[in-house]
Order: sequence, then structure tokens, then C-alpha cells
Amino acid sequence: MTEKRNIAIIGAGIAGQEAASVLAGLGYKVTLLEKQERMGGMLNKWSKLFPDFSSSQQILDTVQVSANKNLSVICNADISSITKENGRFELSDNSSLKVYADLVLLATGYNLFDATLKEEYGYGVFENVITSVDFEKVHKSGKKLTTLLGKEPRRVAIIHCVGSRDAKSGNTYCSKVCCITGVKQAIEVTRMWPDCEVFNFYMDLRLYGSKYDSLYLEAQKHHKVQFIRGRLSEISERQDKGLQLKAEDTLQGRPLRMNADIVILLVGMEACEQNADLCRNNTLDLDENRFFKSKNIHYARNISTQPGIFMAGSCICPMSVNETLESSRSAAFLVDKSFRSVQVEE
Amino acid sequence: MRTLMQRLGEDVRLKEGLHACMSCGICTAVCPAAEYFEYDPRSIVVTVQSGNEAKIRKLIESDTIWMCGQCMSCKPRCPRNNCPGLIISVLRRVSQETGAFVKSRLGRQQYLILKTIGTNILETGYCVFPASVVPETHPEQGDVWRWIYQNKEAVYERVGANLDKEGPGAMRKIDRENLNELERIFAESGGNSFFSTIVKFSRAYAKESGFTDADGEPDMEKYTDFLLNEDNDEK
Amino acid sequence: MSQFDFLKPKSRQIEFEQFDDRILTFVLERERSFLTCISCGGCTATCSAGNLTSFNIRKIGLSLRRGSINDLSDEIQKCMFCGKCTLVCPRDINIRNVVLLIKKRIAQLESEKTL
Amino acid sequence: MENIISIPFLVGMAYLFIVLIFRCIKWIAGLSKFDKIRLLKSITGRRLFQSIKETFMEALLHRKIFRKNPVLGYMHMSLAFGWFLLIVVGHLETMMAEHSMFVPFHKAVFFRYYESSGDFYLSGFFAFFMDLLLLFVLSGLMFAIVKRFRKKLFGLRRTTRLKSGDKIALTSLWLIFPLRLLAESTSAAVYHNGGFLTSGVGFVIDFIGNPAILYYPLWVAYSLSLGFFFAALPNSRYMHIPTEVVFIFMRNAGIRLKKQNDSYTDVQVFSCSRCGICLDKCQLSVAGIDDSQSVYLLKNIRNKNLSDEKLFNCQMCGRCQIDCPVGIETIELRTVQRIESTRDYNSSYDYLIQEIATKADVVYFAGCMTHLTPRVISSMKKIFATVGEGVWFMDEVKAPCCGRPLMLAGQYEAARKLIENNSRMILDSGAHTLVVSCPICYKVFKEDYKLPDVEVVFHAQYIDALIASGRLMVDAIGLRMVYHDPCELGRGMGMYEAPRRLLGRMGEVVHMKDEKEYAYCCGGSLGNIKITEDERKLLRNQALVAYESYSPDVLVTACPKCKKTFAAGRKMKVLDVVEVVAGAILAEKPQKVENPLAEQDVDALAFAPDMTCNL
Amino acid sequence: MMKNSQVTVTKEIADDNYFYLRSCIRQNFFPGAEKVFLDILKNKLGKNIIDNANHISCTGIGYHSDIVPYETYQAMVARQFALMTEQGLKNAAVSCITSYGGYNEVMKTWKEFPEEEAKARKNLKNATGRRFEIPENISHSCDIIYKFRHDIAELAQYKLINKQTGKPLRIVDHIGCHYAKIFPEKGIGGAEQNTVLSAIVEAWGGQSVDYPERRHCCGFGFRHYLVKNNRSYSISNSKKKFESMEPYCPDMIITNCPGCNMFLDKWQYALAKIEGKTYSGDKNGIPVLSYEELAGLVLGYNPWDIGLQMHQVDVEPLLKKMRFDYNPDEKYLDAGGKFMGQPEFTGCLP
Repeated sequence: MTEKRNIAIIGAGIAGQEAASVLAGLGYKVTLLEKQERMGGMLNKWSKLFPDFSSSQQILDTVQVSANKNLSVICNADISSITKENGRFELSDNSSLKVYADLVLLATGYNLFDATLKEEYGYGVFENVITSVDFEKVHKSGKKLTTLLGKEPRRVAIIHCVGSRDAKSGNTYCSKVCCITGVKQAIEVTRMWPDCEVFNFYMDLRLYGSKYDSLYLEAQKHHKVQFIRGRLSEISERQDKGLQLKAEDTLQGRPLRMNADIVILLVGMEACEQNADLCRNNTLDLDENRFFKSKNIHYARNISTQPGIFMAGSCICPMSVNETLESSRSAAFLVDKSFRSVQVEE
Repeated sequence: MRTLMQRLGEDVRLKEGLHACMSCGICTAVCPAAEYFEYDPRSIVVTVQSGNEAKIRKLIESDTIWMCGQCMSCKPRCPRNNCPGLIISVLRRVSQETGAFVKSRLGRQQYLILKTIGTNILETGYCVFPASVVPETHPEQGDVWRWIYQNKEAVYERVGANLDKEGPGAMRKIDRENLNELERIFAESGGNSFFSTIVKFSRAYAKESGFTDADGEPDMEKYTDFLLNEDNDEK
Repeated sequence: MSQFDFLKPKSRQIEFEQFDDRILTFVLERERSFLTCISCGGCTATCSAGNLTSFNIRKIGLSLRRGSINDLSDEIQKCMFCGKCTLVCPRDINIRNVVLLIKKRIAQLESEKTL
Repeated sequence: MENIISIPFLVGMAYLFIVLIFRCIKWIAGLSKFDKIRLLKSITGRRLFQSIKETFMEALLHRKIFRKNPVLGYMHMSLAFGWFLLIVVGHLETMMAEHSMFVPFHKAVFFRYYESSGDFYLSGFFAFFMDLLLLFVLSGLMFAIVKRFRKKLFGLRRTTRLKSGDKIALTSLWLIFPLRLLAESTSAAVYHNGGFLTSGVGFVIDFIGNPAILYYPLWVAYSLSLGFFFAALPNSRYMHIPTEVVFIFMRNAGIRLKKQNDSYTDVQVFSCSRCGICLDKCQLSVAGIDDSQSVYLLKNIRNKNLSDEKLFNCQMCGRCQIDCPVGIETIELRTVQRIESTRDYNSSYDYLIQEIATKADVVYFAGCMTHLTPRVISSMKKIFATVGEGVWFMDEVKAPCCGRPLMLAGQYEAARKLIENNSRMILDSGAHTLVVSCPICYKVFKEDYKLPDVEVVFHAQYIDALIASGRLMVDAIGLRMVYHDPCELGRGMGMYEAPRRLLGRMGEVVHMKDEKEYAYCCGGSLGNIKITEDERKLLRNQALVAYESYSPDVLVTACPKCKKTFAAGRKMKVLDVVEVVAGAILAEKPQKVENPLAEQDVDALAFAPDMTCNL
Repeated sequence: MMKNSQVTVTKEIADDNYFYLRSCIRQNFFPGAEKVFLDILKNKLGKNIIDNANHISCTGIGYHSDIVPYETYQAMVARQFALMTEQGLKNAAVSCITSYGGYNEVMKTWKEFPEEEAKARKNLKNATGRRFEIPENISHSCDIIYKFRHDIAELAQYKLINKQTGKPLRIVDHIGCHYAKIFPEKGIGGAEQNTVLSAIVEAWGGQSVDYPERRHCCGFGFRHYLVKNNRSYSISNSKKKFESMEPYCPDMIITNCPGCNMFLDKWQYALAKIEGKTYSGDKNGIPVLSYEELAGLVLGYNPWDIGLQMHQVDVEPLLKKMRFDYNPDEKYLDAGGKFMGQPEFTGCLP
């Protein structure tokens, strides 16, 4: 019986790290590959988490993998190809890096929607239009959100579904976390500026998680956040660099025009562009949203269409932090299970 | 007897214009007509999407479908790649084919448009031409236009147009041969029968509403006069 | 300029910059539960007056929150105060009080001739 | 010189009389022409004796308070009746001493000051009896002082807060009798003329000081305390003492509250003694609402600072009215204030169009609230079908509200429009009976609709009559039931027995401590416009906890609003009386008796609108 | 801040051999604009462009005011293509925005529903015996000016500079809705940040000024303008645009669409009559020029040769700012140099 116990995990965000810890703990040889200089992935960009406003750093610290004889971490490794030869996977980046493994766990995560593609919202054109990630950056810095001219905003509009549920952006799926992020950020804005009016423009409010709806209630009750059902049509800049918004108040059936000092676009989650590269030399498939396709979305969500390749976290579909961690633990379990069944067969 | 929904579905533009609407309202947000009328393209799309015959019947008999300005501003914004403006075109077509248009004030105006634009097209080959923009009915065209209108020959000649003359150039006379071709295209492709459908229903409505001459036949001059003065309720 | 009588430039857009908050503030100061309305329409669906007329209590609340109060005074009169709306509201909003406050405020504004 | 000491008393007294006369004239002048005639007739006729008797029983003996709480009753009685007797007997004594039928008022009051000989017929008896009366009053005063600091001993949890006018009056009132005792005692020490009490106290004074020096100042102090009290009285809550007499006379004359304020409102307002009994009856206090109760309503009307927040924050359940010792119509009075407050914004309901009535013998009006409890409707339909009654279900599809919720909100004029509309429809139907299943509707149909030849019956009454006449047969289902009296039906309309009798035919109705007129409000009342839902829940739970302690199988009520409110509490199964009946109907052929609880699970637990039942 | 013109352009524009398709409205109200366009292409840029006498209105106004059914419209478009095919040309240069949108719409329908194309071919064949090939390239005439904007700039005698201040002229643009809203990929810069006119303006030295309602419709609305009682819609929309551009103090409005050019010109006059105000800070109003007319000015054409006397809002204030060399006395002279009378009133307010 040969020992087949090498696992390569692509992506050292929270999904990759969590799975790595679990698998290394079970005694497997784990190689954790990260394309960035440091681990942590997208969560590094976040300041506070919904629905409890806990610090994202706390999660990062908790999942942080430590050096271990079973675990090696390689940063700056942008894996662009996976091939299978003689029952072993060869992973390589564009340079000379080659990693061999018996099993591969994809934890490549997601990309943020490029808001400049929604030209009518003027991101990258009007300075007072920012994305939810830009807001997190401001929040993380401990500074207060101000207009371009450094003034206190008197009205902030938060736009839901930017790059999600939008055929025009090519993403017809729901990114799932933006609605609750919008509610969270609305509260954060009013905490920074208690006199600031905050308006959320939404199509449907999809606050599906535990305790999410109470955050919604809190936003209305204690922070006077207002919700307008209608998709934002366009943003134009006024002479004073303020912004003019147009939407329909669909509940009234009337068009609506509003001025705002700052607009926050809740950018959705997209599949990574590199996903297609990873599919090239094997039978990995992507689903219609360009995320990795599961063998079965109910009972084999972590199992890809290529035997021996597993998936964890938001490379499968948009996920929140807690779902990501659960997903990676379940992936680790399936990886472990597959090793055991291989041994039994042999 | 085809249902209204079937009639709508026969037009390719409905397939182009309607996929599945999620009522986000972006079309109404950008719609210039929604800003000035009690009008909401979103709810029109929802009605068509519902497939409810009674509601669609009510819709094509209403003023609502005639409020769209056909600017198509809705098209580039829809997150589901719909085009409410096209759906409206289809509704208007069915409204005219079935005679529903005479039930609403704005719908009845199709007769006026037919009398002006339709006649212009068939008789001159232009949708508009200088003699048709009469200053009395177009006060907004201003004094400069009045001067142009009164001095057509000289002014158009001065700026290099070929008003009412043979050969190429702006405002040239469209010769008989080309007009015949135009007529044949209209006859062949259903344009003429569409024109006569509008006239037929308008005449019936005129008669029904008591605009008749001594013989009890519809008096379309009286009817035209009525349409021109049929006023906007909102005023 | 009678020759231009046929032209009446106008708009029905909700202009947030012309927000008339005189009724909204009055109501919110006295009935804070109104803050939490989510426009679900349950009130309108059950409404006794709405069963008889086009009265739409949800839209009334919404007009208030959009600061468009011009047509409110006639509409609000239609409410029969039966309280079904309050009984079905998922957010426990005291709608009867909201209606009473709106009526009161409108009466005040009308007596000041500022509506 | 002698007479100077009576000056403070006389001045106070004169002021009081002038104010009282002025007030009485104003009140009577403020009455409508018909009410004036009524009042005149009543004081010239036999009613006069009734009024005098009632004045004696209530204003002096405080019979109602006695019934409620003997200690509190004694306190009030000793002060009022004791003082009254002191004045009357003192006057007799003076007449006896002066041998004259006409003695000046102050002579009687300061008799011991003037009278030094003590040598007249029955003087010994009078001295003894007057001392006894003084002791009687002082005992009451002692209770009053104890009550101020230990209210629980008197069965009161809370008493009203005092304002400055009240404090002056109260202080002087408290001082009157001890000062009288001391003054008379010094007189007794100086002149040896007192009874057992005054001479005893006089002996003590003599022992520890010099009565001859204290004599004059004490009598002056006594006179001053009387003067202060009388002067402060019209601006204090003690105004209730004279006003109550006027109130009793007017009430007995048949004068009633109108739909607007008039002097009868004023009389009722001034009749409130702020005893605080209503505070304890009011359930709002469990929700921490303690500024809108009846006593504060009356006070605020009097002080003209009644806010909408207080006016509309009341369940209108009527618990306070039951125990009011003065008999003030707190609920009606509040309704009048609501009418006054919202008079400027009544709706016209121009949109109402006359729906066509269906001809029928019986009209059923379910009411808005019942539409949210469809099981009540289906049960009613089942009963109508079983007895084969030709019924027109008037508001099945559309009909205006009955108007009662508008009345409760003070929108009287608006309610009239709905009433007119509904009345026309009912009369057009040619029905002889109108059945309603909602107490809210029942009250307004009974009181405000004019439906000649149409009998308005509550569903419990109607069904009970069906059973009594043999048209409907029900089986005993052996349930232990707690019956909750809906406010509008019980205290509102006085109907306590019909539902109990009906339920008694099918099972056991548990007797409870707080039932009938003392029943709790469910908390859901439409009468309160200001209360929050969370506060309502506290009220509801108070009732539910009480009912739970009897561990019934089911809580039965007769009001859809109560039903929904209790059901939302999710503590026990809640049914309307008609649902119990529908579950116990015997068809002609005896069949298995359904357990009405079996199918009620959903409804009993429902807290969102129950739309499960399609009729 | 990014310059308005800096958006990647993916649209292909043919560089020679055009078949010119005229516009009903442009011929009617601004015949000089079409004349100068042809002249610039032929004589200044040396291009081959055919002005065929047989082409008729595409009937787009009838189509969008719903009296011409789509089948008929398709056949009419097919006829234009047939004329072009017969001329041996594959590139259309379209003067009218409505036609431009219509041609693209028809082509899109034919692509998705080939049976519609077959029907159109059959109808055309039966009616006229003509056949056609689908054009390789359809460009609006503004696309062509856009393509050669730098060549024109090199030939230019004037720059879009306010010579009185030395600063660039402040120019707001109005893109006709049907140019890019129906098919954003067919318009330079797409539907949202359309750059076809701003790039032209900037290439010729002017400053393109953004304003909030830049993308709003002028308010033609077809049936809304055609029926007199409905015109409130039209003027309301234009008013909204004027109100939005007013704070930016533009020196002129450049338009893309013949209809818009006419409306923005005439509605300023009508609004002045109704409300007693203009949006230009003077009594004249904001001059409105089409891109052809502006190209003509830049290249030094005589303003009265290119028909600028046919505008209600006088263009002289603009000419003065540019220190344009023109003869005001020629404005109302006919082709033979004879005075042909003059309007009672020009501009907006007396």
C-alpha cells in the first residue's frame, strides 16, 4: 500500500487556511498555495462583519495557519494549470513552480465585480461614487467617510445589486451577501454621522441569514435608514460635485430623483477569471456563472466534475464568512473520506 | 379567434423585447414619459407578462400604451435585457388591429397621425416636408420658420437644397416611379391594409359617436375636428 | 401668450430635494413604530375601506415618507379606522394612530392655509 | 374684640359661598333648555327626595367606598359625616344655649369660645356628644394621615399626585380638627366647660402650660385653618364635595352627557375627588402607563392641558367606571373629549355608494375584525345552515365598517355616515333580526343605529334562543371553559349571562375572581390609539396568567379581537362561543360528537391573519 | 477627472465609398447641414459618397408613431439597401438618427429571425423586383465626422475657442436616443458615456461639458410632437434638459439627431414665450448646432451657405465669440444676392 497523502490547496483565504488546518491536523501533507504575497484573501479588505459587527481581523487571526511539519505555505504562487499524470496532479504557475499532489482542493475564492463596467453609475468617473469595498477601506482606516471635498455627507445612497442579477453585467445570479452588507454599511454610516440620511435602493431584499432581519429592523428603527424599492437607473454629477440619482419608486409607480453626497455601490461577487485556466487540461467544469461546477449541488457541493479535485468556499458560489468556513470543513471531511475509501479499495 | 396574447406573441418584437421581468423599475426610472404622465412601463410589462386577457384588453383600450415616447431609453438599462418600448409597439399594433385604440383618447389620435404622416409618406415620399409644417398649427416653430415657410423657394435654394425639383439633393421631388414602388411595398407588406384598418375603426367610432353627415355616413372632417380639440383631461 | 396655451410643461417625478416633511416629522415624533414599515402591503390587502374604494394605506405611508403630501388630504379621509391593518401588520405598526396623526396634522396645516 | 377671631373663618366662608353660587349659576346656565326643564322638574317633584337621599348616602356616608373598602369608607365617612354632624349638633347646642332659633353661623362654630357658662338645658349631653363627634372625626383624620404614607393598608396601590392648591387645602384640612381640639381644650381648662375629651386634654394643657395664654392664639389658629381651607377649596380637589351634590341632582334629573362638552361635563369633572380608586383598576399600569388614567383625564380637562397622547391612551374598557365612588362616567366623558379633539378632521365618506340589499328575514353582519377570524364566520354559517335560516350575509363581500371604531376614536360625525349607509341597507333588506358576532359592532348597532322593527341580537343570544326553542340541538362536550368577558359586551353592554348560559349547555364555565364587570381587558382594545403592541402584550399576559391559574381546557370569548389577541399569546387554546357551539351541534341523526379543539389548533395558535378558511 | 473622449471605441466605421441616406427632418429644417456634410466629405476629405435621387423616406417616423407596421418598415429598409447594392456600395452613411436606429433594429431582427429577412426580401421582390445585400457597414454621418475629426482639425480655419477670453468654448452635447440607446455597441462610447460628439468638440479645441440630464431624451416622442395637443410632453423634456445645463453656462449645444437639433432650437423659443425666460443668460438663447454645421464653421464655410439663418436661436453670439469672419448683411440674401425678406423676430426674447 503506497502512501498517497499529499494535498495541494489553491488559495490561502479563509477557506484554504481552514481546510489546511483541518487536513494537516489529520496528518496529511498539505501544500497551501497563495497567489498574493500574504494569506487571508479577500477578507483582508473587510473591516467589520455582518451581522454582529465583529472584526474581520478576528476571523483572520483565528483561521491563521501556523507552521507545521505537515503544512507548507507557498505565497506568490499564481497557479495557472492543473494536469493529471500517472494518478498524480501537477500544479504549475507561469514560472518554474511545480507542485505535485494526490488530491487538489480549490479554494480560489471570488473576484469583486468591476464597478466601472456599470458606466451609468459613474464609478471611476465621479469621485463621490465608491464601492462597498472602498467603504470598508475607509472604515478600516478608522477615518470617517467624507465627500471628495472632505465634507461630512448629509445624504448617502447605497445601491444594491451592482453587478449582480444583471444581464447587462453578464451576471444573472444573486451575490447573496450584498443586501446584508448594504444594511450593515448603512448602519456604519449613520454611526459615523448620526445626522446623515441613508437610503438603500434595492430590487428585492434578500436577507436570508440568521439574525440578518433583526439588523434590517435595527437599521430602520434606530438608524432611520430608509429603503426604496427600485433599481437605480443612473447617476449624474452636479456642479457642486454632488450626485443626482434616478430610480423608480416602484411601490409608488413613479420616477424619483434624488441628490446624494456619496453613493456606495454594493459590488457583487464574481468567479475568478483564472478559473477557466484551471479547467484547461482536465475535466473540471464551470457552471453557467463561471464558478466551479459541483458534481451535485445538494450532496456533493464540494466535489468537482474532475475526480480528485475538491472545492471549498466561494469558488463554488457566493458565500458569507460562516458559510465559507463550513464549506471548507465539509470539503476537508470529504477529502479525508476519499483517501480512506481509496485505501480500503486497495 | 386568436387571443390577444397570441396576437402579441406573433410579433417578433415581443420575443425581442420581453424575457422575464422582475419589476425592478429601472425602465420607469429612466423613462421620460413616466415623468410627465401617469405612466409606468414596468407595470405594462408586468401586465403583458401576466398573460391575463382581461388585463391586456383593458391595457390596449387605455391611454396608457400611447404615452410612450419611443425613445428606447429603457432598452440599455434593463437587467434582464428586456425592451419595454418594443413591447409597447407590439401592444399598439394589436390595439389598432383589433380596433381597441378608438376606446381611448390618445389611441383615437392614430387617425390624425395617419391623416398627416401617412398621407405625407404616400403622397410625397417624405414623413415631413416644408409645406406640411404649417405655421398656424406649429406656433412653436417660431418666426424664423414662418419666414422660411413664406419664402420656401428662395430660402431652400439659398442653402443649396433642391426643393421640389428633379434629381438628388435635399427636399427634392420624389418622382412618380419611386412613389409607385413605395405604394406597392405598402400594398405587399400589409402597410395599406393596416392604414385601412385604422380608417375603418375610426369611421365606425365616428359614426357611433354621432359625427355623421346628412346621409348618416361618418363625417370624418367633423371627427378630425373633434380629435384635434379633444382635450387632455389633466389640463 | 394664448397661442401657447396647449403647452403645459410639468413633471410628476418624486423630487427628493423638494421633500415636504411637515407631516412625516409630526407623525414620527409621536409614533415611532412608523419608522419600521417595509411596505409589504398587508394593511392594504385587508383594508375595509380599500375593499370599497381605491384607498391604499400603504401608498399613503409611502407618500409621506417621500415627502409628497399634496394629494394626501382627500385620500386619508377614506380610512374607516376599523383597525384591521394594525392587526395584520408584521412590524406591529400602530397604523390607526398614524392615520389619526396624519388627519390631525393635515387639519392643522389646512387651518394655517399652508397645505 | 371677641368677634375678631371669627374673621378669617367668615372671610373664607364668604369667598367659598360666592364662588359656589357663581359656579352653580354658570353650570345651570350652561345647560341646554331641555336639561334646565329636567332639573327644575326634578327639584320640584319626588325625585328631590331621591337626590337628597343619595346625597346623604354618597356624599356623607360614602356608601360605595364602604362597600369597596370599609377602612377607606370609614375614613371618608368619619371626616364627611362627622364634620357634618359637628356642624348640625353644634348649631343645635348653640340654639339651645342662646334660646334662639336664629344664631349667627360663627357663633355655632366658635361656640366654646363664646360660651363660657355651660349652663343650659342638656349642656352636659351636648358637651359629651360634641366631644364624641370630634373624636370620631379625629379618628378619620388619623386614618387619612396614615393613608397618605401607607396607602397599601387601604387597599390602594397608588394615589394621585398633589398639586400646590391641593396641598394648601389638605394641610389646612388636617389642621382644622386638631386645632379645634386644642382650642376647645384650652377653653375647657379655662372655663371648665368641656366634655370628656376636651376637659381631659385641657387638664393636660393646664398641667404643662398656661391655657390662659394659649387660649386666644389657638382659637385664632383654628379660625385661620378654617378660613384657609374654605378659601383654598374651590381651587383644590375638595371642590368635589359641593360639586358632587350638584352632580347627584343633575344626574337624578335625567341629564346625560352630550356629544360635546357642556356644563354637565364640567360638573362631572369637578366631582372627582381624585381618590385614586380608578388608578388601581386600570390595567395600563402593568404596561407602565400611569399618566392617562381617568383621574388624570379629569384633572387635565379641569386644568385644560389634556394632550392627545393621554386622551387616546386608554383602552376604554370601563374597569375604572365600575368602581368610581362618585359615579363619574369616565368612558363617556373620554369619548366626548375625543369627539371635541378630533372635530376638525372628520371624514365625509362621500365615496360610499348604496349597495343593493338582499331581501331576507335575518341579516348577519360579521364586522371587520371577524373577517380575520374566518372560523367564526364558518361556524355562524354552519349554524344558519343547520337551522335553515334565510340569512343575508351583509358584509360578506363588501360593506362599510360598523362605525364603532370611529366612535372610539372620537370621529362621531364620520361614524354617522357609515351608520346611515348601513342602516339603509339593513332596512332595505326587510329583515326582522340583525345578528352580529362582534361586540364592537353590537354596541354601536344597539346604541347608535335607528332600526325600527329590527331586533339586534348578539350571536350568543341568538344561538341560545335557537337552542331554547329546540331549533338547534347541541351536545354536552364536557369542556372546562374559562369565559372572558369582552369589554364592549360586558361592561359595555351589560351582557354577562347569555354567553355563560349558552356555554353552560355544553360544558362547565369556571367561576373566577375577576369576572363579569371586573373582567380583564384582553389588551387588544380598539379604544386605545396610542398604546404600543409591546404594551398591549403586557396587558394580555396579565389576563392570560389569571385565566391560566384556573387550568381550563379552553379559553372562550365572544369577540374576534379578544380571540386574536389571546391566540397570539400562545398560552392556551382560544375559541369564540360560536365555535364551541359549531363543534357541538347535533344533527338530526345523532353522530359522533366532534371535539371542537381538534380542528382548532391552527387557529388557536394563529397570530397572523387567519386566511385558511374559505367560505 | 477623465476626459469625456477617453473611452475605448470598438465600433467600426467605414472610411470611404458611402451611400448617403438622407433624413426627412434634416432636409426639411436644416437642408444646409446635409449639403455641407456632402461637401466636406467630397471636397475637403476627398471621399466617395453617393447621393442617390431614388431613395425615399425610410418611414421611420410613421413606424415609431405606429401607423407603419414593422413588416412594411422592414421592406422599406430593404429597398434602401437594394438601392445601395445596385450602386455597388456596401457602406451606408445615415443622416437621420431614427433611420439609423431603425436600420440596426431591422438588421438585428433579421439576424435573430431569418424568416423575417426572407419575408422582407419577398415583399421587396414582389413589389419592386429589387434584391439587396446586407450592408457591411452602417454609420451615422456623425460617426464619419468623428472618424475624420482630426483631419478636419488639421484643415480647420477656426478653433472652438472663445477668442474674447482665450478659453475653449463650453459645449454641451445631446446624443439622440436612437443613436446608442437601442444598440449601445453601435454608438461611439456606448449608451452611457457617449463620446461621439464630445470627442469631436475636443478635437476641434472646444471643451465638452457634462451635465446631469445629458442622457435625457429631447422629448420628440413621435406621436407626442405630431399631435398638437400632446406637445407638452415634448417641451417638458426639453425644459428638463435646459434646466440641467443652465448652471454650466454653455456657449452652444451640439446635437446629433436632426429632430433634437430642431427641438432644442424651437423649444427654447417656446419656453421663452411661455415662461419669459431663457437658459442662456441673454435674450437670444443657447445656439444649437448639428455636428455638420459645426464642422462647416470650423472649416470656415460661410454660415449663410450652410443654412444657419434657418435657426430660431441666432448663431451670431457664437460666431462673435469665435471671432468668425462673416458678413451679417448676407444673412437674408437669396442665391442671387437679392434680399428675400427677413423673419419678424429671431432669438427667444424681445
